[in-house]
Amino acid sequence: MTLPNAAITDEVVAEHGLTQDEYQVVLRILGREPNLTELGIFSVMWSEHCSYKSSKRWLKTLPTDGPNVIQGPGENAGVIDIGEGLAAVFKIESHNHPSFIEPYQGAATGVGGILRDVFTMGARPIANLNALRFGDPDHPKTRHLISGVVGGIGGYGNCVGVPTVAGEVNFHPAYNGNILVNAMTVGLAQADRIFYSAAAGPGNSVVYVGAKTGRDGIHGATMASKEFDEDSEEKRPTVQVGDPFTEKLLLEACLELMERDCIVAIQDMGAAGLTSSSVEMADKGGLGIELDLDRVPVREEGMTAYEIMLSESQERMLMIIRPESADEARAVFEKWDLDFAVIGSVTETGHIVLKKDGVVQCDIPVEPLVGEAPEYDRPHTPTAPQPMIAAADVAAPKASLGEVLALLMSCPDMASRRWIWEQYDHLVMGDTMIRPGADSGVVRIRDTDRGLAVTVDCTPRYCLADPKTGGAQAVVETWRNITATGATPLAATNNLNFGNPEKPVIMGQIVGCVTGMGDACRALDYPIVSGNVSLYNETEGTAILPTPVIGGVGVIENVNKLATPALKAAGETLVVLGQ
Amino acid sequence: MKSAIIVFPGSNRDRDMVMALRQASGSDPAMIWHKETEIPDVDLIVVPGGFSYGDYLRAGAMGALSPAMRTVKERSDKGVPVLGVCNGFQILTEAGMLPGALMRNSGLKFVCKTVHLKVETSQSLFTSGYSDGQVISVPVAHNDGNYFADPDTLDRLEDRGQVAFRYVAADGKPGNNPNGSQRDIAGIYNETKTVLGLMPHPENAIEALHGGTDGRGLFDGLVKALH
Amino acid sequence: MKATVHVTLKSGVLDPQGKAIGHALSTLGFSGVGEVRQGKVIEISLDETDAAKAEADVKAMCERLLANTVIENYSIRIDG
Amino acid sequence: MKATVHVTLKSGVLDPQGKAIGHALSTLGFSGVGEVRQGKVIEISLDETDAAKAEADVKAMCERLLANTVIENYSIRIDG
Ligand SMILES: Nc1ncnc2c1ncn2[C@@H]1O[C@H](COP(=O)(O)OP(=O)(O)O)[C@@H](O)[C@H]1O
Repeated sequence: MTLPNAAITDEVVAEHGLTQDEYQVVLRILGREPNLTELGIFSVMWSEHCSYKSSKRWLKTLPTDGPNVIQGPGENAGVIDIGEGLAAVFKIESHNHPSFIEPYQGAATGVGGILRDVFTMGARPIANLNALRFGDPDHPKTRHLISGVVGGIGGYGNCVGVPTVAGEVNFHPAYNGNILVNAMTVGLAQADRIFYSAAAGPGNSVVYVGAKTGRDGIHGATMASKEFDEDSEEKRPTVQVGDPFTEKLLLEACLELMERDCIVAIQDMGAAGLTSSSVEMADKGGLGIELDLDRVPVREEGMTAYEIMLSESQERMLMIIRPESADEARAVFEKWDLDFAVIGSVTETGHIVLKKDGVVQCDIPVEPLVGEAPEYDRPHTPTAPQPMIAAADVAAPKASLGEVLALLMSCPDMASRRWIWEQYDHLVMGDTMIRPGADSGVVRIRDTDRGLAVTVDCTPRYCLADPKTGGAQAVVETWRNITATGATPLAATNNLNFGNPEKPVIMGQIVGCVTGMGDACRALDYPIVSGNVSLYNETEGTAILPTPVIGGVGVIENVNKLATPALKAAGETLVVLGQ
Repeated sequence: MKSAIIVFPGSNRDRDMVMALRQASGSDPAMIWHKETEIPDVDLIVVPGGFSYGDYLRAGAMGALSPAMRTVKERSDKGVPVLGVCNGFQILTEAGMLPGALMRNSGLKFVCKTVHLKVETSQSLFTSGYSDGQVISVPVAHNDGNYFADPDTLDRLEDRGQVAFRYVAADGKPGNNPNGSQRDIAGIYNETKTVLGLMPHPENAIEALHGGTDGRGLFDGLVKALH
Repeated sequence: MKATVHVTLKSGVLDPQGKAIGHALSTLGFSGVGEVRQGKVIEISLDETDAAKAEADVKAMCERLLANTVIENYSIRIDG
Repeated sequence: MKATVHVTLKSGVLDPQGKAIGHALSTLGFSGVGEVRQGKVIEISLDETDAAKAEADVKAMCERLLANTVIENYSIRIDG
């Protein structure tokens, strides 16, 4: 096999985010030196983002099963049974770093990514949520960031036509250099028509659909990729631009095709693009995949195997279909003016093999590529318990109660978010029964009396003070917010946003929060069915507050019995429940 | 009442419109893909809301050029009523079936909220379910709802009673224009009042659970008028 | 050939985007900024090699799609 | 003086609008249309009478507001 002639020096390995120890494993798996494309693939698959190498050990402790769970973590999204033969499909995902670099596009593509995770599984998205964290409102960047992020979330979701029905926004100086943008989507599917990502049937076709591949967001070695990029006069932006219109077409085309019997498996091309989608599909099916990269629809000329495999272009999907279904499937995608290309086939080799220009450019055994991904038990120091504050030590406010109330209501964390959710189409689809501004958003399930109550919550300062209690509190708050509408909480998703896990203190926060979350979920029979982890949220050594955002979903059998916070008439009795 | 909805790539309130028409008329509208030129014999054609072609270039510009829109124009010329809501209104102006243009909201932000509208007259196919001057509340959800026409056109629209709805405050007085629209215009008719374009979404206010049912008057009125 | 089309709002048509930019520039402390107008520029690669024909084609594109002549003017430049 | 600022997407950055326009032009029957890119043109009236100073000012405006330099390039023309 001819290899692209780039020397794999220690520096190139380091630029791909692999440690020397990790690289030794690569050498052992391959029994030879990788070429640059192969190194790129290992780098992507073994990144924190794809491999969960720091958090996996702790995520395993979460309860993920229960009578309603159809699919727990491990697929594109979690799936739960919501009665009447229907399923809710949902997940939350972060797009923190891209949103800090380019708030509008970063947030927009975050929404695009989570929508794809949900409709890949055969569900029509019916509700979007977002959990946002910004720095000090007076910080010079905050205004620009928040207006961009809110604009991007609205710009994408409104165009695709999915109502954004709930969310939360916090401000704290710890997020000055590191905002958090977590987006959640809830979709609706037939419980017996869920689509999964495991490749099956050697000889079946691997099909690429959606938008073309460009040189978007190719990470990795700036130095190494420079070789492929000599003529580029400007540094390539690492930000992707979202195209919600194409996403809407992709959504409709996929759902249309799913009504027929064509799709064997389907997987969206998320952050790690063609690499993670093809590798994961092969791994889950215990099979191999061979791709001819010359057949990948590209937007730019002269793209290399490395670039095609690592591109983060948006609005793309990978499917496995039976060869005899190809014409039928192609007709659907062409109706929607989308690219459709058979780019390879499922094999029995257990290897991922990539060809370009008639030459094999990559040949990696899939099982160890996934199975031997690093997993760390990083040292963790528990957060020291904080002394209790005695009420008597807190000075009573000097102002009148009315003034205190006004002060509370005008502080950034408490003030009305109406100006935000008015920029989100929260009514499209005509099934929004509780709009933003209440405890949970509620959307009706079309053609039934049922509704889904959805919410996202976290109180980071609690998590900082006491990670375990804070993690539990976030779970419990979603549970309460769902219950308050009259719905029964069924399951949750989570987005773990933390600093650098290589620091024992941060790792201690992760361990504490996850433990607390697990305890609360077990106590409430409220399993975690999906989630996302975003680590290394630090600027100049300062970490964000520990922010394990929980997204909850509950069902109400009769939406006519919904409870809302509005006072209904004068003279009614107010009751306080609980302690 | 038999109806048809034109579906564009990027339409997203087409299904909301189906629900409203089904409730009011008891039958399902025919869904016509924008590439088709055949539209069945119907009493009403609806151009629904959404982001046809992503609202790229100008909202409604590319949708207006669809093959189906040629047929819509022909039918409209023969007197078949046409209703355009939100993106549908934008498409009808871009197609030249209604005067003026819809520009970016003056606040430059997407705006989704419930607004109050004054029904200028009940003397139309579309508003016979309301009374003259009635104030109704229905939601808006748009980026480009800022109605523009030159002053002569605006005067003419007003003189001929072609203004269908205006944004008002809850008490019916001027105010609460959500998008900078000229003369608070939320919806207009063509000269024969057989074509209505409006930015707000009556189809999202037809059941108590929507938080209001003021949108029903439009559909119920149409069903009665076109029976 | 390459065509560059400028689409600008007719004078007399209020330009909310331009106004907002002007306002933002003042807020940022730029003084002496008068009217600001925002328009579009559309660049089109064409197979056509005859400049006159290219211009005629692009004019037709403007009339049919690229500009809304109710509110916008357009101008065309053709480069070899 | 008058400044005209062109803001265009950097090469390689996806331009959904341009793509959709190109597609629409082909559907309308215009043949031989290659890549289409859409950008912005911003016209600014300035009190400044010194061209060099005006250019420097406008450059600052571009960097701070008019262009998103993560994904966009800009160019400035100053007319008397
Ligand atoms: N980013 C957002 N997107 C949509 N809705 C939001 C967003 N932020 C806040 N909201 C809504 O505003 C209301 C108040 O928010 P918040 O104060 O965080 O609520 P709570 O503390 O009760 O969970 C909630 O109904 C919430 O859903």
